[in-house]
Formats: sequence, C-alpha cells, structure tokens
Amino acid sequence: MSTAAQRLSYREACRQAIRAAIQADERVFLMGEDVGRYGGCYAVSKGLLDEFGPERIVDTPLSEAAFVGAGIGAAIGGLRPIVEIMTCNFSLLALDQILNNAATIPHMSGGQFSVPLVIRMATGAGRQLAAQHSHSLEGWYAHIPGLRVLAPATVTDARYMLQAALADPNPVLVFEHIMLYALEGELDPGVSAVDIEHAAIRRPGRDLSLITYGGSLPKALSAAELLAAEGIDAEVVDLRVLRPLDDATIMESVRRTRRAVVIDEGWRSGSLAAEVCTRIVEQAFYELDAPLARVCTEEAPIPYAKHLEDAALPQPEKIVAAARALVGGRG
Amino acid sequence: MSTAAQRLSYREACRQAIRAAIQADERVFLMGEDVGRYGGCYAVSKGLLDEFGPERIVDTPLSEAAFVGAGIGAAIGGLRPIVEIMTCNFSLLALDQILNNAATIPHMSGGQFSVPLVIRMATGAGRQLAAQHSHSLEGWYAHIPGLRVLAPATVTDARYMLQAALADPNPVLVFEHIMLYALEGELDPGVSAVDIEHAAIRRPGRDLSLITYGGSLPKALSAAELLAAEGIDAEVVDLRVLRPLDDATIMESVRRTRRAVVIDEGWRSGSLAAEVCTRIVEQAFYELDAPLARVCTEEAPIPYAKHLEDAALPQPEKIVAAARALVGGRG
Amino acid sequence: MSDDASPGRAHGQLLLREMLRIRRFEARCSELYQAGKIRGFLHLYDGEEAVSVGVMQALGPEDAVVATYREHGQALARGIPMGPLMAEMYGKQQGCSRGRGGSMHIFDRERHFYGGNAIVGGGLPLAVGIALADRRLRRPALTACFFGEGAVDEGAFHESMNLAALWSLPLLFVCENNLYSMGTPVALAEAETDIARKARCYHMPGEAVDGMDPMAVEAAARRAVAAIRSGSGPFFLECRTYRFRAHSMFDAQLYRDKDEIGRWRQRDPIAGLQQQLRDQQLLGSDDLAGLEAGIERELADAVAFAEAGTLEPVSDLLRFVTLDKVPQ
Amino acid sequence: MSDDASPGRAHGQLLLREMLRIRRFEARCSELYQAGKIRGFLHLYDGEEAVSVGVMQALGPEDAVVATYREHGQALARGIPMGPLMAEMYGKQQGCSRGRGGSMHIFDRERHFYGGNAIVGGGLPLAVGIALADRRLRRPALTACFFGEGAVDEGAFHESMNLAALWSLPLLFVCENNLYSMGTPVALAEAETDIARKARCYHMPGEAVDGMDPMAVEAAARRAVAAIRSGSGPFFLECRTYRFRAHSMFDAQLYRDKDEIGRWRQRDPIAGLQQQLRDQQLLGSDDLAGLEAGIERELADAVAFAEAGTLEPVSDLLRFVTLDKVPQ
Ligand SMILES: Cc1ncc(C[n+]2csc(CCOP(=O)(O)OP(=O)(O)O)c2C)c(N)n1
Ligand SMILES: Cc1ncc(C[n+]2csc(CCOP(=O)(O)OP(=O)(O)O)c2C)c(N)n1
Ligand SMILES: [Mg+2]
Ligand SMILES: [Mg+2]
Repeated sequence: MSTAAQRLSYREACRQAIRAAIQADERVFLMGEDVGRYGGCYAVSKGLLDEFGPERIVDTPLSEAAFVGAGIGAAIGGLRPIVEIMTCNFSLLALDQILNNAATIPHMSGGQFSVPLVIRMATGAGRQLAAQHSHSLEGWYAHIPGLRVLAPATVTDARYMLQAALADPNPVLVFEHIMLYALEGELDPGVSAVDIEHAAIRRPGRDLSLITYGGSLPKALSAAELLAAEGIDAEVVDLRVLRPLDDATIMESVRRTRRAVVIDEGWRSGSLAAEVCTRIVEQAFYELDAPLARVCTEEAPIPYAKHLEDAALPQPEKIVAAARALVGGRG
Repeated sequence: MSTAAQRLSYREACRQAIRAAIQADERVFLMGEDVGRYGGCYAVSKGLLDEFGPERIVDTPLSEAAFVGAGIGAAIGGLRPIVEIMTCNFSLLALDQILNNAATIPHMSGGQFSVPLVIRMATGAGRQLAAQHSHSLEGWYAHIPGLRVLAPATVTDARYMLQAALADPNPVLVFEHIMLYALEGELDPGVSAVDIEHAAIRRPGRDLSLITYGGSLPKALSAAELLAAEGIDAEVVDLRVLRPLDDATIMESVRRTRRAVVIDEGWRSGSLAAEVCTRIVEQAFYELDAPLARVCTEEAPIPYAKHLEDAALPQPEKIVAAARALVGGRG
Repeated sequence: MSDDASPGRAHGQLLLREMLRIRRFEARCSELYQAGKIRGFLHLYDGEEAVSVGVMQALGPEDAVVATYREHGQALARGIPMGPLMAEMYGKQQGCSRGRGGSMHIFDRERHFYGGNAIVGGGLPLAVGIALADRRLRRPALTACFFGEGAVDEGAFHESMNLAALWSLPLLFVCENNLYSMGTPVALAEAETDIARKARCYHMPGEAVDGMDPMAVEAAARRAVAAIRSGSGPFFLECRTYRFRAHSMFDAQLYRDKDEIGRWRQRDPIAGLQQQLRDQQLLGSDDLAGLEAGIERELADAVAFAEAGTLEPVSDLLRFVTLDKVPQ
Repeated sequence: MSDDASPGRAHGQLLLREMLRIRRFEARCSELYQAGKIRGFLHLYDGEEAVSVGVMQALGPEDAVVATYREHGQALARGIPMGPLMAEMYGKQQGCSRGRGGSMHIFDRERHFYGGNAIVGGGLPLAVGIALADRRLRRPALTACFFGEGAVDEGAFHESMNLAALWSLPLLFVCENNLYSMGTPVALAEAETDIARKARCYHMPGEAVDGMDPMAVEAAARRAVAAIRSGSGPFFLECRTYRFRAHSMFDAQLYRDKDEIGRWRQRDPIAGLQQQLRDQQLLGSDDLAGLEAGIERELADAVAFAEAGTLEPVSDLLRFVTLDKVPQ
C-alpha cells in the first residue's frame, strides 16, 4: 500500500469498505436489491459481483421485509451480513423486522442471541426525486434501543465505519446521504480505522456550535465560512453516531460556545435535532446564552420542482440566518 | 336523550363514538382485524356487527399494509373509513402506506385528492405484553406532515374526538392507550363535540407544568396530587393533539409556571417529549427558571416481568422526583 | 401480431397514434433530460406502449387508473393532455400535479388517474380501496392497477390480490412484465416465473397476453373488463413486454446484452402495428405522415406550454399539506 | 387416526407423554393465570399438541426452530425443560428468557429455539435467514418455522416463501391451520382456503396432514425433512388442527358455536392416541398411570422451581439492550 494520501469519492470509499470487509471475513456478504448485476442503485457495489461471485454479492427480489429479516436470521445464525436497502424510503417495509427482531431479540432473549448485522441505506433529498423518495428517516431509527446508527459524512468515515460496524455484536444501521456519493476527499494513509462512538469537531470555533451530521455537514461547513466573513466564528460538530449520541462532545462544545444551531434534514417536528436540543437543555441549560435554534426540513412532503425542494431543505443561508439571530442576541 | 351525566368507560365511549358515526353518515364504516365477529381485540366494537352488518363492520385478513392502503383508497374514492389497526405495534406493517400515500397524496397531487380517513389504534404498555406488544409509536406519526394525530385521554375525548376526526378532510390517527379502556368517567350532557386543535389544562397550577397526553395523563394527575401534598402546585397539560401541537397553550402554561416536566411513554431519545421541550426552548427560553425535564420510557425493549415493566415506564413517583428537582432549584 | 383480423381503419390508426404519441413524447423527454430541463428519476416506457394503449381502450371515463413510476404511457393513453404532462416534467405549476410530482407522480382528478407511485407495490392496496369505494357507492366503475413484475415479489402484492379476490372487487390487475426489475431478471427474483399463474393462487381468473401487440392487449383487456363488469370479481392480466431502454437515466445496462435487446426490437409494437396496417391497406403513407405531423405539433405545443409555464411561488410550499375541504 | 400401523410401544408412549406434558402444563398455566401468577397474553395450544410433537420427532438437535406466540407446545416438544419454561411464565430470572419474554417469547439457545414471535408472520423472514446461514456455513441443519394459517395472509409469508423457494433453502414451513385467526375463520380471510395449495404458488412441494394425529404428522414431517436434507429445498407442511379453547385469555368465543368445538373434541389427539395404543395393547393402565404420575411430578417441580425463582434486579433493566460480544 502506498503511503501517499489517496483521493477518492465517497461512493468509492463505500465500495472499498465493502470489498475489504468481504476479503477480511468469509462470513461477510452483501445482500440487497440490485447490488450485483446492476451494480447498486447508487453504483456503490459496481464490480463486486464479478470480483466475489453470487455467494458474497447476493441480489434479492423486491421483498424488503423478507431479505432484511433474512439478514437478521443470518446474523443470528452466525453470518455477518451487510444488508443494503436501496434507500431508507423502502426501509419502512422492513421496519417491523428491524424494530421487533433485530433490535429486540438480544434483550428479550436475555442475552442469548445477538444480531451482528449491518444495514446500509441511502438517505436524504436533493436530487428532485419527490416526496416518496426523499425521506430522511435516520431520526426514527435513532429512537430505537438496541441499534447503533451511523451517518458517515466524510470519505474517511465512509471508508472505515463499516469495519467497526461489522465488529459490533449488535445491529448497526449506516445512513449514506445521496448527495455525498459524488463528494471527493482524501484518505489519510495514516488512518486505518475510525471509532463509532464519538462525534467530531470538523471546524473549531468560539461563537456558536453548528451541530449536524451526514448530508448537512457540507452545508454547515459552508455556513460557517459565510459566518466567518461576518466575523462570527462557528464551530461545526459532526455527530457521526446518531445513536447512542455522544453527549460529552456536544456539551463540551456548547459549554464553550454557549449557543447552538442544530441542523438536520428530517422534518422539523420530531426531528433528531429536537433530541439534541433537549439534551442540551437538560445538561447545559445554565451555560446557554441564547435559545437553541433548529434548521430542519419544512413540514411538507418534498416536492419535485427544484426551487421548492431547495426551499424545503436546510441550506447554508438558513443556517447563517439562524446563527446570526442567536449571536445577534449576544449579551 | 337524558340530560343527566352519563357514567361510562373509555371503551364504551369509543364504541358509542363509532356507533354514532356510522349512524350519522352512510359513507362511514369500520374496517380492521377482528372488529366484527370477535368484537375487537380490546372489545371496543363488540356488538356492532350485529347492529350494522358486514358492510359497515368489515373484518379483514391479517394484511395490515393492504387493508390500511385500502382504507386510503376508499377515502380517496369517496368513503369515510374508520380503519382499526389492532395495536400500533402492527401499524409498522402499514407505515409505508400511511406515510407515502395517506400523508403525501394530497400535497403531491397539488391538492387534487384528499384522504379523509381515520385510523384508530391501541398504543402503550402496562399489561405485561412484552417487547413487541408494548410500543408507543404516536411520536413517530407526529413527525409526519399531512397527518393529524390525536390522543384522547378522557372519556369525553374518546366519545367526541372521532366525529371531529371524520369531519377533517385529512388523514387523522387516533391513539387509544390500552390502560385507558377500562377507565370510567362522566359524560357531560351539555357537551356534544370537542375540538381537535387544542391542548387542555386538566389541573391548573402555579409552580410547574406537567405536560403529557394519553395513558400518561392519569399518572401526571396522580403526581400532581403527590406534589400538592408537598406544597408544590403542579399544572397538568393534556396535549390531546400530538400533531399539530398546540404551542399557544403549552407556552401560556410554561410562561406562567416557568418550569416544565414533559411526560411521554415513548423511549426517551427521540421522544415526542423532546419535541415539546425543544419548542419550549425555542419559544419561551427567557421565561424558564430551570432546565426542562423529561420522564419517558427507559431505553430498553419493554420486558414481560411486572417489576421490570413498571421500572421501564413513566410512573407518578418518577414524575414527582423530576418535578421536585426542578422546583428545588427554584431561584 | 395477433390474428384478431383487422381492427378497422380508424381504430387501427388510433392505436398507432396513441403509441406513437408516447414514443415521441418520451424521446423528447430523454433529450430534455440531457439538456437539464427535466430532472429526478425518469423511467421510459419505450417498447411497452402497447400495454397501456391496449388496456386503456377497454376502460370507460368513470373507471380509475392506479399507475406506477414508469407511467408516461399510462398517463398519455388515459388521455391526460400532453401539455400539463410536459409541464409536470418541467416542475411547472401548470403541470398536472403542479410540478410537485414530476415524472413519477402524475395525478389527474378529472381522469380518475390516481397517481404514479414510486414505491414498488405501493399502489396496489390503494387500488383495492378505490375499487371498494366504487362498489360500496354502487358506481359502475372498475379500477385498473398497473405494476411491474417486480412488484409481484412484494408483500403488498400478495395482500392486495388476496383482498381483492376475497371481496370480489371490480379490479383489473395489469402486470407489465418486462422481464426485469432494474437489473434483476425474473428468474432471479421469482420462484414462479410464469407470472400469470399467480392469479390462481388467489382463485382469480388470469391471462397472459403478448404485450407487444396492442390489439391482443386490447382484446384481452376487453374480455377482462367484461368479466369484471359482469360482477365476477377481479381479473389478473399479465402483459409480456420489454423495455428497449435503460431502467432509468442512471443505468449502464450491465445486466443484459445488446443481442437480447435487438431481438426484442424486432417485435417493436409500433413498427409491428404499422406494418400490419399497411399490409391490410389501413394505413397509407399520407396517413402516417399526417399522424406524425399531428403528434409533432402536439409535442411542440406541449414543450412550448411547459417552457412558458411558471414556477409555483415558494410561499406555496406548505399549501395542500392539509386540505381545507374534500375536493369534489 | 392414521393407518400407519403401530408406532412401537416405546415410541407410542413417548408421543403420548409429550402431548400430555403440553396439555397438563397448559392446564396449570391457565389456573395460574386465573390466580394472577401469570400475566400478559396467554395463548393455549389445547387441541393442537399433535402438531408440535409430531414435527419435532423429525428434527435433530442441530436443527433450528422458529416459533409463534402460541408456542408452549413447540417449546416443550422441542425439549425445553419445564422448570425454566414455567419460570418464564412467572417472569422470574430463572426463566428461559430471564423472565423478559413471558409466554410469547420463549428462547433457548442450546436447543436452537429462536423465539416465540408475537408479530404474526414476523418469524418467517428470520427463519429464511437462519436457513441461509446453515447452508452458507455448510451445517447440515434445517430450520422448522411454525406459524398459524392467519400468517398466510401477511406479506411476510409471501416474501419468505418466495425467497426460500428461490434460494432452495433447507426450511420446513409448518402451518398450524386451526381454522381461525382470533375470531376470523379461514373463509373470511383467504381467497384460497386450501392452504396447502399455497406451496405450489412458489413451486414448493407441500402436503396437508391431519394435525390431530401425531403419527401422521410425524410421518409427514419425516418425509418432508428427508426431502429437505436431500437438498431439494424447502417444504410446506399444513397441519389441519383445531384449538379447543379461546384464542387467548380474553376471548368470549362469540365467533363459533359449542357444537363445532364438541365435534372437534371427538378428535382429541391425546384421547385418540391413547385409545389406539390401548387397542394395540401398547399401553396398559399401569403405563398410563405411571406416565401421568411422572408428568405430575415434573409439573409440580416446575411450579416449585418457578415459585422459588427470583426477580431479576431492576438494575439489570438495561442489560443486554446491546451485547458486549456475540454469544457462542
Ligand atoms: C419498495 C421499493 N423497493 C425498491 C424500489 C427501487 N426500484 C424502483 S423501480 C424498481 C424495479 C421495479 O421493477 P418492476 O416492478 O418490474 O417495474 P419496471 O421498472 O420493470 O417497470 C426498483 C427496485 C422502490 N421504488 N420501491
Ligand atoms: C402483524 C400482527 N397483526 C395482528 C396481530 C394480533 N394477533 C395476534 S394472534 C392473531 C391471530 C393469528 O392467527 P393464526 O396465524 O391463525 O394463529 P393462531 O392464533 O390461530 O395460532 C392476531 C390477529 C399480531 N400479533 N400481529
Ligand atoms: Mg419489470
Ligand atoms: Mg389460526
């Protein structure tokens, strides 16, 4: 292996992660709709069928409940499945299996059975795919005890979170934002693993914390640049792990900046951002200098038309406005 | 009709509501698993098949996706279905239909089609039914734009919310907590309708607000009694409508009491309580004298054993402790 | 081509024109997609035109249609005008769904067109409900529900077939079997590859028809519709067809070879019908030219309509999330 | 009773004892429920004992079982000891699921018993996965998946049958057709009431057997298991049976009349086998008394074990929500 930094896309990083996992452990296999011959609906698994054959790259029928449930059974039975649900939109059809079997059996069986399963799915909006294909459901999954929920937002996380997820004896869900697949970045040759426990400060700052994850990270970083131009020094926190949330990193940041905007692509009411805000109030209320603010998706099914989709989603300008309002109230 | 107050159970109130709705509008019918011959799994619809026959009381196969979807189609087609999903636990199998069709079609079609559908379901824990039968999923549904979500907690609401729900041109979900069915109460003969827009103050108080709904309302009222004995005067707010939330009533209460505990039977992380707390912080931050507190279900699948189930769920003692801690910090 | 003899001049030309309208409309959509005027997912019906065109002949104006995400053909054959359809592709508020749905979510109340559905199998339960409403309200209508053979694998298919048969609803299930669900051939998705047989599992009458032959499809649909109208319950019609192009605009088609596509192109429903009509002296060169010219005009008008269309104001984003009253 | 001639003295008595163990265990559970010692939902298997007892004879110790919420019979017949089973009903930590599952969620790792599942149809996809793991790991095991005929209506059934057949997995589908799903008779739930025929829809071999005859069930299960072990893929076994009691402890049974129950009671699998063994001189009065006494002792011990059991400390509530390692 070369020691020079490797430049690659998030999609390619996902693919390398799968390839490495399959090579490392013969119990690992990838299963899902069109992961094989088609190459994956977002082209993540392109080429892998040729490389590993149909025992390790398993095309399934359109049967989300059955093949996700089969992944759960296979994990209980000793395999290490990576199940791909094309997009989180279709995961609703398998939600009963995920909640009532994957997340429940370890506890309900008194610890007799574990479910060492990884489920990957694409999430989010931004490609004008309209209401049924633009959901951000990771917030719902983050509500479920027994699951770990990851949201890689960088090429490095896309490359290395999977191996940590496979090492976890518990079911892990990985949400890959559709707008990130084409993102390019450098892989640090010195890094060969990442943790799946901590949030990360992606940009240090003093005046307020922008807390986000996944597809909204680039938007928060852009917002931070715009704010810097106005003399506001924003810190950007990437949650990385949506369940269990890393309270320590969040609170440490907020205690320093004393203000926070939480950004999340879920609809505002009942968003993951609400959970983050509530934890901050519960744990750091007296350190806050201003109310908390959220920038979430507007409460409507996401429309096809570009200008309406843009208006529905969090955008750097909205983040800037929310941040400005909080800092404006700086006492 | 007699004008004397009528004493009846919540279950009976639900039944009267259905009966009255079927009598009032020939487009109305009740459809679900075992609503007819069996009489409903919680005996709500007992006797109705004999009274109204199989066109109006429709037993369905065990096919949650199909019969809920059929309810949606029937509503679009001009009927006024009341679909019963036995318990919210099984509603996951129909969640795609609810989210992607019922909640989405009106907006996505540009207002061409409405879905005047009511879906009733039992929710909650407390009967030792174990992990798969004890979910409280109303918080998830309250995340979905396009739905109205109701949680009748009193006999009067059980009796009259349904007619308002059927009058709504939009899909309405009604969550009936399993521990409430046996609850008895009086029906005020002067009342013949309720609104489905506002929260209600069930007990006025000055020192803090206990904000809750559904099956947790009796617990919050008990807690308020216990607190009263300690000299703490708690106000109890019954949300009634979980989507859209009635911010005005919540904020009015909190602005007066300056402290709030939010109680909700969902798991803590990502609970509806988080949404309520976040709204309070967003809208009434400067009026708060203390952090907000939540009493929710512990983050574990709910166990069968009684003592563990009790320990997992919100209880009056936990509410009292949370309230006491907040008021203890009274400046 | 079927042996159903001659369709008659007018009707034959009508079938041809309807198929050509779809073909030309989509060819233009594909160009417009390349040009960035249309975005999102775009699933073309190229090769499958005979299915929608054939089935729609059998429906009356009061009948309902539940469509898929590959629904331009279903929409056009049902009579949704090209202008609002194209405006929808453009995301303009003059679109038939106000520009909110795009290619995958065409709605048209007037034509009882209950939407493209982008969740595979998601329309089937809906169709059951619409058929239930028609029956309960004693309306003499039926519902035609379109879906691909991939939807047959989904639980929603099974539940809906059972419910429709159990309740004997006026419902025509139209399976567009184009042999692939994205890149997955039927044989890798179905233990039973003879899809028409699925009907029997629910004691439902069913039939498979050559989906490359509009007259055969029409004839089969008419038989099915007659059976349904006679009160015998739902009917399952498998139309064996093929898509000539990629699944969507993002598909390198690694899963099938060019020869296969070439063989199917020999059976192009449009070329086929054209030839048949010519052979039977039901279509002259002038007719065809006139027909083509008419479609070109319609299409040019549609594009102009879409181009001239306006964007819904952003302030309308939350409009219709809930409705004030049930639209009549 | 079947004509499969004589089962042999020892085996005949074993079948009888296994069924009696279930019957007595559940009769006691019912009393204990009235006494408030057992809570939650309790679904009795009374009348259906021949199904589990027959099927389990055909399984080896390495085979897996996926059960339903009506699973006391499945659990006992599989060999889960009565003590931990009763302790589970009591919610004690000595229970086979530490008291966390109760009647509907029996788990036993040692016996590859993958749980009662309280979501109708919820166990089927799981069984597909376990069978997949066995095949991929080249273990010579198969999975027996139990479910009621009500589960056949669910989408999960359809998807799982298709997947198992498509992938030719070592999976025995055991449908316990007791004619009702809660209060709904098969005819009001299924367009196809001949459940065994469902197998054909997936090109899967299937058979219906008299579920009131343990020997017939055993014989059919052995044939099915032999076929599966030979590599021919999954098998569907419908066992036609009847529950003598209510669906659960909350059921007034308004949906069926006493006569029907009476008629089925004539075919009680336990009384039937007892009579047959007597007729064939394979069971004397002493044998029966000994057998009954043994079961009484086992049951008394189990109740004593459960009574003496302790409650899991509340501080353990969050234990095993996630695990530190994969249990071996
Ligand atoms: C529930 C669900 N799963 C997966 C998808 C992604 N997807 C879109 S189209 C498609 C193929 C469907 O094939 P088929 O039903 O045969 O229709 P065709 O595209 O061939 O017309 C898939 C898998 C989806 N939209 N919905
Ligand atoms: C998905 C789902 N829907 C509904 C229920 C409620 N329910 C519990 S048992 C039952 C009847 C199931 O009937 P069947 O499968 O025939 O099994 P049986 O009880 O007859 O053994 C129902 C409807 C459930 N547990 N899960
Ligand atoms: Mg197809
Ligand atoms: Mg049954």
